[in-house]
Amino acid sequence: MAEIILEAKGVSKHFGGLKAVENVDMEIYRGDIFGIIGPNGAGKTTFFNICSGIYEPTYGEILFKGEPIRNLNPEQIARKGMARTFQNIQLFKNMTVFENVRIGFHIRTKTRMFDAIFKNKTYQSDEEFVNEESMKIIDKVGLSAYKNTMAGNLAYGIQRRVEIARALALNPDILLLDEPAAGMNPIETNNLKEFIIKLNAEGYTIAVIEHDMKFIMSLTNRLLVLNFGEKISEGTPEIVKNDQNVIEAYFGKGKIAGGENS
Amino acid sequence: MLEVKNLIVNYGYISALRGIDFEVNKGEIITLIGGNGAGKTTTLMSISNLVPKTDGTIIFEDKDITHLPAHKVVMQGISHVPEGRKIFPALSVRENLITGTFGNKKMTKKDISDNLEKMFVLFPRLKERVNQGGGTLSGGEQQMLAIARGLMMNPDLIMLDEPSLGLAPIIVEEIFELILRIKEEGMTVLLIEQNAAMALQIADRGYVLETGNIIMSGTGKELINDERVRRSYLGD
Amino acid sequence: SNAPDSGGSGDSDVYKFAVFAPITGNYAEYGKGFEVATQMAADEINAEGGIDGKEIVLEVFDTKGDPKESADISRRVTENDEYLAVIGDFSSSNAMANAPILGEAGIVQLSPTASHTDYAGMNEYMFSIMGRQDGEAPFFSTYLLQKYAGAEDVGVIYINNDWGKSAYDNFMLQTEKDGLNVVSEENYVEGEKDFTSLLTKVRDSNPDTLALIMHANDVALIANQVNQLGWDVNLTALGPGTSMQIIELAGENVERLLLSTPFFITEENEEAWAWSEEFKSRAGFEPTVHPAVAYDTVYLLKAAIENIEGDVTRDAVREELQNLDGFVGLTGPIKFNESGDITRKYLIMEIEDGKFIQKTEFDYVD
Amino acid sequence: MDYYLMQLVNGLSQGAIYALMAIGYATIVGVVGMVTFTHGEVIMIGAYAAFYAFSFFAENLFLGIITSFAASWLLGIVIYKVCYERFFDSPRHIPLICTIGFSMLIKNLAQIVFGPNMKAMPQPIDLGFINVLGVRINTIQILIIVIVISLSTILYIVNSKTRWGIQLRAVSQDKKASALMGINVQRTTMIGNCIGCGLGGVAGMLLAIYYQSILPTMGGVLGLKSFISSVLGGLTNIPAAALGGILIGVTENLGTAFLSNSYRDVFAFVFLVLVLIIKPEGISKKVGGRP
Amino acid sequence: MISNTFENVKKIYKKHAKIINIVLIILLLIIPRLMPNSYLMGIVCRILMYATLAGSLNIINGYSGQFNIGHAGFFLIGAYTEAILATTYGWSFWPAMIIAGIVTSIVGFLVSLPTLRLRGIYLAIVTLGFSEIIRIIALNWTDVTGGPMGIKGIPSPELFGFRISGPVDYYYIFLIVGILFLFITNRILKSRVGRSWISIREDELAAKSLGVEANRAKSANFMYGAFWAGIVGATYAPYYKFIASDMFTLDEGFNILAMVIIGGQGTLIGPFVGASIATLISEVFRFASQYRMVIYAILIIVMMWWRPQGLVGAYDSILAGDDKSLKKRKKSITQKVGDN
Ligand SMILES: Nc1ncnc2c1ncn2[C@@H]1O[C@H](COP(=O)(O)OP(=O)(O)OP(=O)(O)O)[C@@H](O)[C@H]1O
Ligand SMILES: Nc1ncnc2c1ncn2[C@@H]1O[C@H](COP(=O)(O)OP(=O)(O)OP(=O)(O)O)[C@@H](O)[C@H]1O
Ligand SMILES: [Mg+2]
Ligand SMILES: [Mg+2]
Repeated sequence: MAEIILEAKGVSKHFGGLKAVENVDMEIYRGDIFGIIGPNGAGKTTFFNICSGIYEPTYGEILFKGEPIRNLNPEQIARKGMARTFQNIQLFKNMTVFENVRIGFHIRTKTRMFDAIFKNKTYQSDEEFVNEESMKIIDKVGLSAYKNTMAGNLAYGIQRRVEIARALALNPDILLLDEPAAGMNPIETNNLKEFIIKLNAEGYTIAVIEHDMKFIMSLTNRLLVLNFGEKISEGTPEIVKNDQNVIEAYFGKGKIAGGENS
Repeated sequence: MLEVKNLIVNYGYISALRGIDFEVNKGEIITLIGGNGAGKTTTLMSISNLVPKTDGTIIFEDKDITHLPAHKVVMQGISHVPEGRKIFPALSVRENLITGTFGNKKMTKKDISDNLEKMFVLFPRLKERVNQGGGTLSGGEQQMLAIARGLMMNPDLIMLDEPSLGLAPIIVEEIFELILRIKEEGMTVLLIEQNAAMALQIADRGYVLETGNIIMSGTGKELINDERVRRSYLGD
Repeated sequence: SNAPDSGGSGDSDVYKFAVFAPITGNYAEYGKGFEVATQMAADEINAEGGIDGKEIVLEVFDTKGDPKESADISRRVTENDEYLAVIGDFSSSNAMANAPILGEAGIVQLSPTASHTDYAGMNEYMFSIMGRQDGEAPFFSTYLLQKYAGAEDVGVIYINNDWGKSAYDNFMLQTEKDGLNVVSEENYVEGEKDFTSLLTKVRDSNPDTLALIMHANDVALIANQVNQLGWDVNLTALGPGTSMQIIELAGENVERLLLSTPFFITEENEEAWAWSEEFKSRAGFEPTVHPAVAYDTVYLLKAAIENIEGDVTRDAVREELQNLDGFVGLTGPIKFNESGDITRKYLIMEIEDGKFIQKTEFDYVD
Repeated sequence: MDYYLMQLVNGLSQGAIYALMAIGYATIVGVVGMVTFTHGEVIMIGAYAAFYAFSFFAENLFLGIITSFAASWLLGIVIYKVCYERFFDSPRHIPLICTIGFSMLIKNLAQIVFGPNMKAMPQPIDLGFINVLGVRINTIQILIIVIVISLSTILYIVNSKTRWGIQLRAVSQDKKASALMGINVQRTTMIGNCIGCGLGGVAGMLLAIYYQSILPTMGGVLGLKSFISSVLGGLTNIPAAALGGILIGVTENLGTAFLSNSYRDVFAFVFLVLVLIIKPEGISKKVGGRP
Repeated sequence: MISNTFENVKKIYKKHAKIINIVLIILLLIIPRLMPNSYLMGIVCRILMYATLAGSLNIINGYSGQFNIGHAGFFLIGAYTEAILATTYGWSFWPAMIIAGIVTSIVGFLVSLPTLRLRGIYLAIVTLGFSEIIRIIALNWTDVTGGPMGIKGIPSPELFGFRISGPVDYYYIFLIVGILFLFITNRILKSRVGRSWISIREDELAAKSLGVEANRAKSANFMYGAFWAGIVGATYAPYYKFIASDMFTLDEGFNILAMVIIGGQGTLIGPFVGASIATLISEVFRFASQYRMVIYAILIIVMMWWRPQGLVGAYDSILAGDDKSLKKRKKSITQKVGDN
């Protein structure tokens, strides 16, 4: 079995009396496309926020590449190789797409004030590297047409892609995506799925939260289901799909929803 | 009921809408579909007069509302559930819901508390969170709150901008059932959905928007069976 | 007829002085006083035929109380031969920022109010007539507090600016010599309105007399607040002079206030009273010491110019100002010492029934 | 010991004055959603309005309250039109600079119109005194304390319990969304701003009576103190802002008592910074966004 | 229309940046020879001084999005450090200036510590408090700062045996400081360091998630801005030869802030334009006597109404990207639809 890249051990997060996440265990293996699903308010985003260091867990421990990261802040965790996108898009709205992506290279470059002032070798090689790589990523995500557009002016669905591009610039070991397909139509969603699969093939481990079942079931190899902060099911899509708990709490049985019968 | 004529909107150099015409009849569910950046959100925003229009007229129940300030548009009985939810972060869930009633001066105290109860039945989640600050809700909870807030004023016309965004399948299902139900109660609905398949299923009529133009229109059935629509928006 | 590079307005038919004053900003009250008082003097002189037949023209420059602006204006004045001398600036900060510039250009800066001990000595072109605090403060300690009022335990409150600080320092030196018992000393930053906690603190040390080293407005505020505290203590003040403003602002609360002053404006003093009335009608408020000294500067310059034999140049003005003898202005006799300051003689005044009453003569010291 | 108690009471009564000003300030920030640097001038105008009312008509406290409230209300309209109305969507520093400019404008105009000198304020009420722990507290101070307590309570109730209060808070948080709810954003903001200004004006009158004097430049320090107080209270929470004012007053007075009056403002600021380090958004409870 | 002029000027500048810069610098170097009037040069000096000062504030407010309204405090520290070193310890100007910059930047670091947790107006009030605290300390710490008497007789700098005194000569010092500031800052802003500041301004959470150490970057930013304020303070002190605490009031801080915003926050050249405009207005309207500040205040407001983004601030940048990319975009959208 592959190496466990991200592991949660009995993680809880309480806001006052509210148990947003309660005693969750999880293992993500290198090379996984790992899905997290669950009803609204189940604690998925909160769980991501704990993994990426924005919140400190009330109880429990997160291990990233075998190291505990409970006391690290978001930037330290990012440096260790974790990148993420946000459910409420957090782009640099007044900067162009190109600039957004360039900032993603922060941890992969070394220029300091001194280097910049004298435009020495470090500076020059850094700039060259950043500019070239940024263009590559923008091409790869299919944003070349928007390269010089202010990110804030883009339509919702395109902003989501910019966020992914920016996260890729970190060249992370694991990429956390929080509802990446929200606001995309089925065709765009499908393109996104293929893109994620391609990334995975390139070696990125990916964890994704999504409510679009068609998307998630065909994309992931393992799933974690949360409800009221607790884990109610886990396993391959097949197992989860047929879990009675999950069906009741999450899928519903109506004619229209579920996305599987359009 | 609502008539949009030759609506043109420009953002600086970008023309987001290039002269669209459409109408919504009383009691209908109308849906606007189109890809990212087609101008759907812009259409709703310009009906609410939150973006400046370059040209065009908007008539609601025989009244020209093109140049009414945003809050007066609401007073006409048009409720708008915006993209990005726009919850008041430092108001509690209950207070957020109450802000939804400011647009209807005729509501009595009792109407308001009745409506509150209704919303809590519809979204039990909100009831559990009733005193929590709007800003700390989860994405989906905020979406529910935004929809509920839009319904609080008993509008004649409700404009929903991607109501299913970020909602769990079971809730999405409920939302669509809800839309059908409020239609039966006599409300008119103008709906934007990425999930065009579902939207067209419940819609009476639909318009297809592409780069700021309406390129097609028809009943929900017609559109759902149209080859081009299927290919471009339903992903079959 | 005079050399062009020596400056001055010998060949024009007016004598032009630049008046530097804070017309806007937080010191506008004083700036306005400067403007009105100097213009009063100029009008009077011109009405009587000017200086040797030439009119006096004043040009007022607003410095906003900002040394940077003041310095820039000084340069402007140095660039223009028309100005014979500078009257002002109000604050020591400004006057001292100007000193190197005006000194280098050889123009007199005659400040009515700058009382920083170092100011006038900065170069030979700098003059001040406020009276140095190594004159008034010792007088205040020895004669007003000790000899006249018989104070034993004194609480001192002073305003923490250049003037207040140097007055306070000189005062404290003298109290030590005099053996006066200073039981507490407190200061405050300009602009302070609430003195209750400070007064409570001073009261805790049980002084019989308060020595207030500050301007008229603050004396009034403190007197009012002393009254509100229900505190029975003798008040004495160094600084405000016989300003009606105090009585107007504090009314009964300043009854029996003792103060030292180099001159006074009261109804008995007819000439000064007429001046004061005229000032009030022009400015719209009661004069303090500041406009009175500003008024004198114009007459000082007049006297100096009248003494010049030969061409009226900037340098000649300096020379004659320095050597001027026997000048008596509204604010008393003025004679400059080596460094360009003056040492004044002082009187003791008391407020009785809402009026200033002179209590001692100039020879009280002897 | 008595002495320190006395200073504490001094601090409380001076704090009450800060609190009074901070209430108006917090009201403004609470609805406009932007800070203002004109509050000092609003206070000053209120004081002058009352001054002229007393001088020309009658030395009647009630008259003074009405005039100062009305004058500052009117000024509030101008401030709203000049500094806020067109900048709702702009970055915050722009209205901020406008308020700084406007404050400069009012202050300088006041010096020209009212004269630059300090004037004695008429005393419309006979001062009576009561003794608290050896400190004489006079009628005006009592009046101020009563007004502070009742205004905080009333405004708190209005703000947190009534529809109108919800409307005010909604407007301060998101103007676009408020418009979508059918709230007349412009009018609500303007009225909210005017109420805050009106309260500031009344505070100005009471202050002038208390200090028995007025001056066109009196606003500078006062505006700053009201700003500090309401920041300490979390900017928009009215009772907390009032409490902030009282804390600042007490800090200053105890600082003077224990150390030196020279560092009076330093005490206030250091106290504020310490509080902010512990509670970065002031002493009131805050609900806000989340990632 | 005027807005368009600004845009056009900017375009032309971008095209021939090198040549224009060289011509500009030569022009600037010979200005004092062209108008050796010490009054005019005095004003030019004041403009240059404020320009760099406003520029240094712009580093903090405009680029990292922190909100400092107490910049006068840093200015004070620079000026006092130089003055104390030069008068009490007899240091020569040049090392004293560098030390002043360093001391100020250390203070900047200390100020940045509490502000790391704070945002927006809460941060602003801490900087405001700092500015007042520093001023009151300067006013009361008589032994070192001269207290209310200030420090006088600050010696003029010397260079190769020349005494640099008077605006015509001193101009060069202000000019060189200004040019150095622009040159170095420009390089920093165009590097990883500058980008990290800007990213914090735009969205701190996102920046952190990308590995930008926000706290360190914010402190560094504060230190860098403070450093230049210190340098300007240090050049200011011997220029006026006398300093006192009342030269560094909150109003002075507001004044600097106004210059930044009038000129255009977040642009390199904005503060220079703002400083020129503000200084010139207050100089030109001197004839208006007591109405001068009224006019000045009105003009500030008018400018905010007219160009809220600042005189050289980017025009409608929030609304639209540049038109070239738009054309490309349209094409690609049509292509995409066609492909389907
Ligand atoms: N800062 C907070 N304070 C109080 N409650 C919070 C806070 N953050 C989250 N919660 C609550 O915790 C619960 C979990 O929120 P979370 O955002 O993790 O849900 P989610 O699973 O991502 O839901 P969704 O699918 O709707 O995005 C929600 O009920 C939310 O209201
Ligand atoms: N504030 C703005 N400034 C400039 N351009 C804008 C702005 N808002 C929207 N646009 C542009 O206008 C066009 C229409 O945008 P709109 O948001 O209406 O699209 P949409 O159909 O709602 O897309 P989505 O489905 O992604 O929400 C897009 O090209 C978008 O980039
Ligand atoms: Mg979520
Ligand atoms: Mg949209």
